[in-house]
Amino acid sequence: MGFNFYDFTALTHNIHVGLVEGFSPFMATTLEWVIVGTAYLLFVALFGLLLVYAERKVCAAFQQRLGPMRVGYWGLLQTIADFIKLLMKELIMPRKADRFLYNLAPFIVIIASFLAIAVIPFAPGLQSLDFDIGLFYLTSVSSVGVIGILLAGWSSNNKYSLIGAMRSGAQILSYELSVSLSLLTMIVFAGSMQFSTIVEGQRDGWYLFTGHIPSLVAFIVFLIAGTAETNRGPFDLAEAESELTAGFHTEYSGIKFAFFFLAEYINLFIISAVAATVFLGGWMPLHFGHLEAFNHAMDVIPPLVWFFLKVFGVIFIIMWFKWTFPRLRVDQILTLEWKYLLPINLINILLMAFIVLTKFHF
Amino acid sequence: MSEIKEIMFNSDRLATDEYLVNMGPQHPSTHGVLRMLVKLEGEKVLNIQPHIGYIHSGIEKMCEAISYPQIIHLTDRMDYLSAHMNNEAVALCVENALQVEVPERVKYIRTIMDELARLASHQLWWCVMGMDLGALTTFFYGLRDREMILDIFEETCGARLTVNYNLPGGVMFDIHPNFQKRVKDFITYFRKKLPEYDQLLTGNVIFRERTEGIGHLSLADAIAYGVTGPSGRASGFSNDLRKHQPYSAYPLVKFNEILDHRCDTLARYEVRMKEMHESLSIIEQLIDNIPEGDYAVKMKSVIKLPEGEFYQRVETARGEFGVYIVSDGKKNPYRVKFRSPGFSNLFALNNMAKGHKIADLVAIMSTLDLVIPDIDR
Amino acid sequence: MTNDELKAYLLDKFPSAEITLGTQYVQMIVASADLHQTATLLKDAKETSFDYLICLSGVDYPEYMEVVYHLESVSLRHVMVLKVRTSDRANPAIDTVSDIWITAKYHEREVYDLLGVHFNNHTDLRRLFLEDGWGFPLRKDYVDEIRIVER
Amino acid sequence: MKSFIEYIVSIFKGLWTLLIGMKVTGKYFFTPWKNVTQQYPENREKLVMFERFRGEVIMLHNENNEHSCNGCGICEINCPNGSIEIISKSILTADGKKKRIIDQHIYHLGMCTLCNLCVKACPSGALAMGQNFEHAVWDRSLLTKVLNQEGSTIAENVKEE
Repeated sequence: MGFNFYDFTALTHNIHVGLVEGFSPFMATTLEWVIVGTAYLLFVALFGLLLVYAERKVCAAFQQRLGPMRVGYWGLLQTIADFIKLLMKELIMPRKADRFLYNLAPFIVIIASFLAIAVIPFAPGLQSLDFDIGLFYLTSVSSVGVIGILLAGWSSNNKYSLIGAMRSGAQILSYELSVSLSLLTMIVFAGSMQFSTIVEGQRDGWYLFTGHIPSLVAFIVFLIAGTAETNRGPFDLAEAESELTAGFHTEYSGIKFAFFFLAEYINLFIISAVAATVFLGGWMPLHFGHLEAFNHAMDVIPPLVWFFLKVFGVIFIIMWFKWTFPRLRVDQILTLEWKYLLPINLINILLMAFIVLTKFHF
Repeated sequence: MSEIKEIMFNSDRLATDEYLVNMGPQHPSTHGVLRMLVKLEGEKVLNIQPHIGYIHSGIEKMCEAISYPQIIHLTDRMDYLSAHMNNEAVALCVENALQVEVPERVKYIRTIMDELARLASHQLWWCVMGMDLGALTTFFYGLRDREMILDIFEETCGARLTVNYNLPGGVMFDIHPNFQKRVKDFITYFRKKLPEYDQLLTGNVIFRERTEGIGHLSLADAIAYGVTGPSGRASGFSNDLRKHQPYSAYPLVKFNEILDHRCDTLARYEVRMKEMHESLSIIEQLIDNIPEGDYAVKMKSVIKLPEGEFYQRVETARGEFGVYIVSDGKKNPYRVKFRSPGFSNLFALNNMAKGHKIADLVAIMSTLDLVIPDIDR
Repeated sequence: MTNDELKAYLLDKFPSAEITLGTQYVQMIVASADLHQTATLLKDAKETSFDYLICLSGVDYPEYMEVVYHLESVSLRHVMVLKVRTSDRANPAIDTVSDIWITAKYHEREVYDLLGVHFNNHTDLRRLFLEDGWGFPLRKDYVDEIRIVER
Repeated sequence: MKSFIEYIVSIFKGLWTLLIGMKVTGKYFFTPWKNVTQQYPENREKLVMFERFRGEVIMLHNENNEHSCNGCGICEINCPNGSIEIISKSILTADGKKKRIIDQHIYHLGMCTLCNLCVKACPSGALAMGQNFEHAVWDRSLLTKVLNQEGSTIAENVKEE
């Protein structure tokens, strides 16, 4: 069972074969589920903590501060300490809250994020679900989270929570459109909804560069809409601190709050990963048409590193948005979507179709 | 429960779609313990009833038991962001009552300190305004620059916020030898930073969308509600006491009263931004010309005001601050009343925010620049 | 108008009022029955046009309760002090001016809260800072053995 | 058509203002050596307060453990909050006369507003403002201090009451 850092196909294949040969088909499938589930759980927990730490450091740097410095070297253990604190906190529930829905809501939110993460291709062979409607599946699954938010806001029996949830509902429903349409533009270009095909298609150049203006426009629109989808500033109306104290999760504490918190960062990762995969070539190294030497040099860097470099790049841009801009108002968010992003997107798709038909692309 | 009844009987009954939300006393954007009972329909604000008194400290009652120099340090704690102007109001009131002429040097020092305090206050307002609108980074940039002014205060007055620098007849200490250099350094530094403020917030398309045409306060309403200071001047209400009833060294300097006739949140924002430039130019005119002399006139150890009533108005960062002293000839005042700018400004909120969204209510409240201890006293 | 002109004008217009020239401002004391009418005239007359109520304060004197109005004209830039006294110290009541200057609505609530002066025709006369049943702390005969420490 | 052009222009203008804003924050992000954070407990050694900084009221003592407070009580009168109490005692001087001197100069830091009026009023310059600002204690009673040190005496050259 050789370990290849450049291609995980063999590794995952060997594990699969080993399981099938050693156990009954039922047991093999179950074990595989357990392994994959544990891997994702670990990844999400660790990456979530890392992202929280990164956000605090990035935010601090934008604001000329140092950020957490006390726990561990340069505050590296700060988020872990915070997480332990959250685990130990008392779970408080408003007296007249809807018990069942109140407890259910955080799980819906976090499960939706988990489902979406399944289709993300981290590296060759490191992808648990690779089927022909990958992008379609992702957009549909990621919008399940809004149900959790709506439930959380409604069941808390708090008006601030309710306003936050309603804002979030309106916002995510509208921006879902833009996310899907900008991805649709790229589907038209790539000719497939399967992630592996999309990544493979960028072997000679990322779609952001090969798709002319329409893919650039789609990328910008996707960044804006994606930021809105994750409820992050400047679109953080659902939890607008200065208006609604904490929005839909005002009444949550302890580990349930941690779920919302974690889900927000996983969603941030998913949006960035999709942006990286569809527009920036996923794990594919940076290649330029015929510069063979350059392409080979780029191939030395493992795909997993490429993937995370791109993801962090996109995450950084989204954080940059958050720490620079004032928040939009609820009606302006809808105006931005329906009056600006939607028409731009529709025109963009037409342009893209035209480009694909005339074979004008590189 | 009584609160709900009150709303039911005082305004129209709640319709089916309407609901009440308590904003405060613990709310991030009320900047203190102010409670507003907001009647909403969806996101639309229908009616606002401010409830104050959570930090009412009875300063007026306390003043009746202490002597005039001691009153000054209590005024620090009202509008803590314009502490120096409040101090000066009491000091001027006592000096006028006793017909004491303070040295020129004191007038210069007081005026420079006034403008520094105004700058510091406006800086804090700017960063909080950004924060209320969701741009958290502005908060740190504003505080970073405000630190320089607070250092100037600390070096000369000994305290950063509650300076207590004025005494009847002068100031507590002479200016520190480093004072002029520090102030000049600050002016050159801050002149460079102000364009950055504009780039970050003023020009930003989201910011302009959020503020333009929001929170209209007509000139007639501004006068009727007594909305003074930058908030009133943005409605065209010319009320700058530095111009109309000049005190200290204000008659000696050239500056413009910033007026705006657009009456909205953006106007109130821009008036304050322009006032920062004016303040810088006022300090620049004075800082090199501070005359030599005493920093205080010798007053009696026990100051007794003649029998009568005395009123002194000064312009603080928030508007008109008035001190009304009734004296019966003893060393303690018979009655002291402070006319605080925030008190009058707050109650115009309902008029301004009606019909706008919750987010606008936060923005409007931010441009009124309320300091709650100033309202409650 | 200068203070002297203002005084002359007021003497002419309000012969029944007690008008003096203080150290700073012209001061006019009116009977509590005339207050509302006088205030309306002061605001509406072109010569005076006192449209800005700077400050409204209550003062508790040994024999009477006084409410002091500091008025300014925004267009003419003169300031005067209007005073009204009521000899009933236990249950003082005077007319409201909140229909003339809106800001008086809240200043009057403050005076009511702290001094117990009742303002007739006020639309919303509730306590502003304190709880119901607190007493009127700015009155000179107010006692509070717990919170006030005499030195 | 005109409104359409305006629409397009507004998009680009809006994006441009957003980019300008990002330029400002980006500038600070990429110049991290300009950070303004001070690591407080670590920099305690280097931390020097301004000489006029008002941290607490102290009584000045010289190297012979002498102070110049004659217990006149002017600071007590001038204090707006009653945070100074002066307890004096009678002693017999060398030439057999009875004399009142200060026993304890009690200072309630918890009530003090650091207004500097006592220091300003002191006729013999016995009081001053100290620069210590770390006053946190677990027990409130520790905030009540006796300013004249144990066994200290009044300096020779101080004017008698």
